[in-house]
Amino acid sequence: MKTETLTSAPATSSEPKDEQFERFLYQMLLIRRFEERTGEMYTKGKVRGFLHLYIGEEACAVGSISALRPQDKLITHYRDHGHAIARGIAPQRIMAELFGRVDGTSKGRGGSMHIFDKQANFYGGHAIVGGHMPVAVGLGLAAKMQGQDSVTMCVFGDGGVAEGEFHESLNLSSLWKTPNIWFLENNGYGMGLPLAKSVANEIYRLAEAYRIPSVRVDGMDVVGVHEVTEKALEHCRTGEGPYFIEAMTYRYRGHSMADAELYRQKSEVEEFRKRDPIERLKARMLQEDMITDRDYDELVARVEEEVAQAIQFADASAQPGLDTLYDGIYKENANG
Amino acid sequence: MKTETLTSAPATSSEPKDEQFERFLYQMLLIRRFEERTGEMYTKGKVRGFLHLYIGEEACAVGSISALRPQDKLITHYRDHGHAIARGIAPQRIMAELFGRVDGTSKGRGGSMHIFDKQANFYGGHAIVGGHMPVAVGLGLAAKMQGQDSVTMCVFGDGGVAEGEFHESLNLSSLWKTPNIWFLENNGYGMGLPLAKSVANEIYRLAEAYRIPSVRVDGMDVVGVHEVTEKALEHCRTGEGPYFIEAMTYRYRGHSMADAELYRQKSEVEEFRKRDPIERLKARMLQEDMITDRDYDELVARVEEEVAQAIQFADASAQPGLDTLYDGIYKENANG
Amino acid sequence: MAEMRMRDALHDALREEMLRDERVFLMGEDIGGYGGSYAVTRGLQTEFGPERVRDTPIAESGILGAGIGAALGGLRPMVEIMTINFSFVGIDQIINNASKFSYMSGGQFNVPIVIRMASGGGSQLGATHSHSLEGMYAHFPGLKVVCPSNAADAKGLLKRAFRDENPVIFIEHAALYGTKGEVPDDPDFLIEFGKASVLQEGTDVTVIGYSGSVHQAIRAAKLLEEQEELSAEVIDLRTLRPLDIETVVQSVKKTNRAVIVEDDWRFGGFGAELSAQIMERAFDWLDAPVARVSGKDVPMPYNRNLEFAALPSEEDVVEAVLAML
Amino acid sequence: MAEMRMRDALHDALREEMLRDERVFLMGEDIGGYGGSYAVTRGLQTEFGPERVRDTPIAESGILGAGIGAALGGLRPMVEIMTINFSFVGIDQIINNASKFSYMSGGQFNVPIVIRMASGGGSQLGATHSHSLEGMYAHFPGLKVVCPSNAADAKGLLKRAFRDENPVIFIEHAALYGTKGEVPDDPDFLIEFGKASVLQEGTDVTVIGYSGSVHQAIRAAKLLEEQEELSAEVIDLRTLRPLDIETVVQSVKKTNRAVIVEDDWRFGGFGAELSAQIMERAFDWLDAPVARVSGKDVPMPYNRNLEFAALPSEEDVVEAVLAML
Ligand SMILES: Cc1ncc(C[n+]2csc(CCOP(=O)(O)OP(=O)(O)O)c2C)c(N)n1
Ligand SMILES: Cc1ncc(C[n+]2csc(CCOP(=O)(O)OP(=O)(O)O)c2C)c(N)n1
Ligand SMILES: [Mg+2]
Ligand SMILES: [Mg+2]
Repeated sequence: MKTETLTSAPATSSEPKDEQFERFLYQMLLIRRFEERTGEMYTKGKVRGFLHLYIGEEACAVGSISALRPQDKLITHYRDHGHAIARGIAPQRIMAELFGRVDGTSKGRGGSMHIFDKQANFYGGHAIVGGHMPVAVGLGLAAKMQGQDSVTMCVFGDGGVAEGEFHESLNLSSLWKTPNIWFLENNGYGMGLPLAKSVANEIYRLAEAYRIPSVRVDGMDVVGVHEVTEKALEHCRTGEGPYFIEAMTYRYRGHSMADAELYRQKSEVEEFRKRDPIERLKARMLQEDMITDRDYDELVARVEEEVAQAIQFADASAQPGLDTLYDGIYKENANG
Repeated sequence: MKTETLTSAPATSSEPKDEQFERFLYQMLLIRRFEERTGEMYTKGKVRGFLHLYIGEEACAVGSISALRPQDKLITHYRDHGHAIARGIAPQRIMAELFGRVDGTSKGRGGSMHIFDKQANFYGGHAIVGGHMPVAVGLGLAAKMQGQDSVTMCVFGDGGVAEGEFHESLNLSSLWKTPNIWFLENNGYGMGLPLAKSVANEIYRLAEAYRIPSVRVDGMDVVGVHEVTEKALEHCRTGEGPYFIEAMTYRYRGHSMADAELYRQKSEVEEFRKRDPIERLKARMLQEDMITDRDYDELVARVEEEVAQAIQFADASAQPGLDTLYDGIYKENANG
Repeated sequence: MAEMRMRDALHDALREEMLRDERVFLMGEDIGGYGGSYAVTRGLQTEFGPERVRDTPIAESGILGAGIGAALGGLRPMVEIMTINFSFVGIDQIINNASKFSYMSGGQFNVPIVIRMASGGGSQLGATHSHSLEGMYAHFPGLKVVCPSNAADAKGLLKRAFRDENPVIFIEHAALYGTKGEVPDDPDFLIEFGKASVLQEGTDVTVIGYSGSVHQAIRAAKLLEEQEELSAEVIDLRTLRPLDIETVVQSVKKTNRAVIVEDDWRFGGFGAELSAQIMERAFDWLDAPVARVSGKDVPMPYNRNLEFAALPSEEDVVEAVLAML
Repeated sequence: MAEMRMRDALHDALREEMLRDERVFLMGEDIGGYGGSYAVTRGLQTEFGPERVRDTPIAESGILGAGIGAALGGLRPMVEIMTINFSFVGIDQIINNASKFSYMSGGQFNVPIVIRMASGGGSQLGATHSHSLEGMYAHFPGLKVVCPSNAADAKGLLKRAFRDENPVIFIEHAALYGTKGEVPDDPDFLIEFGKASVLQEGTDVTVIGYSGSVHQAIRAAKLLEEQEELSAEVIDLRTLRPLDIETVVQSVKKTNRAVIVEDDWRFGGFGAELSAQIMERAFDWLDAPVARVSGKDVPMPYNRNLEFAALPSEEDVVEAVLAML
């Protein structure tokens, strides 16, 4: 068992580094803009229910999910738009879901917290804290039992670590050597509760206690996250069982749109903004001459356009008919 | 945080050592005989339901509970007769409970798995694996909030460690620094499941991960168990929070009376019998001239008589009247 | 008397009980620093400190069990489960510990805990976040189940809950927190459990609701009067366990017709119990079968129209009444 | 046809389904090395190996979730929860994941999992270990709830469960494992869900049971015939969700009287739903209110006499029938 603190490391994938970095940059920009506009749509009443924005945490989703292969499976919690976008699900279908329309990923039945896409091996979007973790074990187990070369990555938050399912899931995955990447987005808070009041130790230390190789990484550094996830994937593929990644990150916005943010100082948010994952990658790419300012502006414009189109698409999509209310509760059996 | 492996250590209490040891011996003999005869009563149909005997594990209950003071609280799982006896609850009342009679600890409503005695600060007897652990945190919290000098000891098994409540409870007690002794009776099996298939690491290592001082002790050595529990008690009384004890022990009999014991070899049981806690203490006391063979035989006879009387008492006790069926579901309110 | 929102009435009840009895303390996720997810506990941590208003980790089993233990240890805890949907991960503590401790110990122990949870649909939170489980909890002997429909009842019942020796499941419909009503100031204003309230007298039909559905019942009664010249008696059960079946049966014996309104799924909802009991006790007085206007038997959809269709409405109640005439 | 115990019929169903479909596998506490706590799985680990018959740690949430995940991942898991009492610590997985995955994903995913659990009282296990929760589970859309009363049904329904695309809660009354009956050998012997079985035709009263209580119903019918010369029609619901209300209603329209027998607590038990539906659909045919003979509303006591008094008996059924004449 090895514990290390990585902040950044060279990319190992075969893709040229500049292309890869540009993809990271583009995806992070896309997620950020998507979230900003979704927030607006919420204020306008187009998006409803609970809405949890991902702004500030983009490097986690983009860095980790970019390391996955199509056959790998992804399951996450309710702060899920970023993961869905990074997984390649069309923003317009996600936005349509947020609008509750027929072209949404769940035909408007799921909403923000319950994004699903079978095509993309995206197993949700789960709104019960900790509740999706055992499911991840089962996905890993199924792949293993069927001899499939597929790894299941499960994303969850620091607040969820206090739930019993964290323990049960890590223990089972370690015992059964399931191909699971446990990806912790440690943004320092579970709603308003700071980590120190939620978990009695450093979380990756807890994970180690199950004899799971556990790494802490700077979650504001997309390249570092990517690198460590590639390593985790490699580990899982060898049949050695699960791997645990703790990504240290931060959310700039409130827990949900309803959050008055009484529990933290504005200055703390400002501190973290200085380590912004997008600014950081941009700076590095400029410095290493991978892009120009103009390239960057073009990316921003492209993203702006894409999100605008997603909103248009969602708005144009139909409301589900009332006659579909009962559709999909049960899957019909072949034999009736 | 400190981890140590104690096997035996000098007693620190003010009671003369020979008296203390004799008390240990007597209690262990009493528990053993009580359990043996209870097994017989089960075969006779006098005791029913699920019955889990404690034979082989006597040093755990006697060593640890003897270190507690009257104001300390005890809560345990369903293998609870040994703890109840060690806590000083009259064997006849326990037996009456097993017989389902009015003079039983719970007036015949609880049965073997649900022994309770408020007088003795004995909070059960709990049959849902792991389910009593959070309750122990609350008992500790209440004592702490009320400024009471009272420690709550919670007894549980190795199988229960895989449950989510283990994690939630240890985490909460560590965060809140509640005066809780976590006393693990690691008898190597959860029903038929050997420990290696149940928990992914040494259990006291898991406990350490919550920053709880954790000790492993030979659970077949009553003196060592006592010593370490005194230390734990001291620790908890200082306000430093919980303490974790892993006692390595073994049950000679099946998990319950229904167990065919398909999962282990007879020879394994024989191996452990060689380390029998009663034989071991007896041998030491003989060697150190604390008792004679005749003293020992007298103890055995006393215990025999006491258990026989308990059975007689239980048998003579009345069946609860059918008109009492609804009694005690709710406690009546002072104000109606 | 003062006009206030239900959320503030609940807040005042908590505060008054904390002032009255120093054994009372509060635990829950985000009830302190965050201000309470429905702002019921706002300000209390500042006033009473972080020990008596304790922010907890996200560990429902753990905190419910800790509450039960604290109650056994001499305190009067209130554990807030942010929403009833999260009670599934802690329900074993409620059923196997809180509800049975007294009986299983032969009456030696009792568990005076108040468990508050927000419930109900109607806010487009989707299937995992829209449960109505009043009836499910009412099924278990050893529990008391309270579900107020208005600010005054919320206060009187919550204060009463803290004076009970037994576990009280206190369920607050999330859509009602903002509704206003007149609330008595008397610090000893208590409402007994097991007393339904007759909100409106009537002669043609008895409409029975609890929690949120009381409001559909009231609106339906208005529609019935205005549009159909029918006089409905409206009953708010207020507590499901104990259940005041007497008041319901007396009303039905007068009106000869009963309609039950509830948000919960129809199949196996509390309405079924109520319907069966009305039949058992007022069979010869019934001019038509007792009707149930319930939530549709479907996991709650996110889409607004679908969710609306899945929930009972006052029009559904009117329709049910007209169908039984 | 062969005569066998229900436990063996269940065993054979599991074995046959594992032989038929290699995606089928079993998980649970002590189902392998220990031989199964009710010996249903005995021998299967030896035959199929420790991967397909997996002994799990004591972690109900974990293994139910893992079963759900495995079902999503292309397998056909059976998760055995040793007894239904332990399902409380894992119920969130059943309600918030298994029952809703399909609907919440707009029908993209489905969860073909079979969850078997032993249930019921009568063995002096005390309050924590004697729950009857068939009705509670039947309340949740997205689940199917099956509760056989005899060996043949147990086999046919369990085999059918493995061919369902949806989560099936399969509840086995622990007192029935040793009961014997004739069981077809046909490896494709299946019993459809949602078809009640009429065990005995009759004209004076319809007695309805499910799971263990079917046997009280049968014995009561015999007593009624022998002692009172009354002819009872006996119906075994077999599955609660889907519910075959048609068969029940047709019978009641013939007999004009109905008695429901169930082990579960009366207050909010499944009998309430059944009673309400019978009234709703056969009001004009009923000569008396539908009667419920249920478990008493009390946590199950350990003492034998008290437990007996807490459970419904055939004499109680006879009494209920006589009271409605
Ligand atoms: C079982 C359960 N308890 C409580 C909640 C309410 N809740 C939703 S999100 C949240 C905080 C989770 O924090 P964390 O896991 O750190 O994720 P983050 O929101 O920071 O991404 C809480 C308490 C819930 N959804 N489920
Ligand atoms: C939640 C729950 N799951 C399963 C059971 C069934 N069960 C009773 S005891 C037991 C084994 C517990 O083993 P351990 O904790 O090691 O205690 P031991 O019996 O060895 O003393 C099991 C699985 C239960 N009572 N509760
Ligand atoms: Mg967080
Ligand atoms: Mg053990």
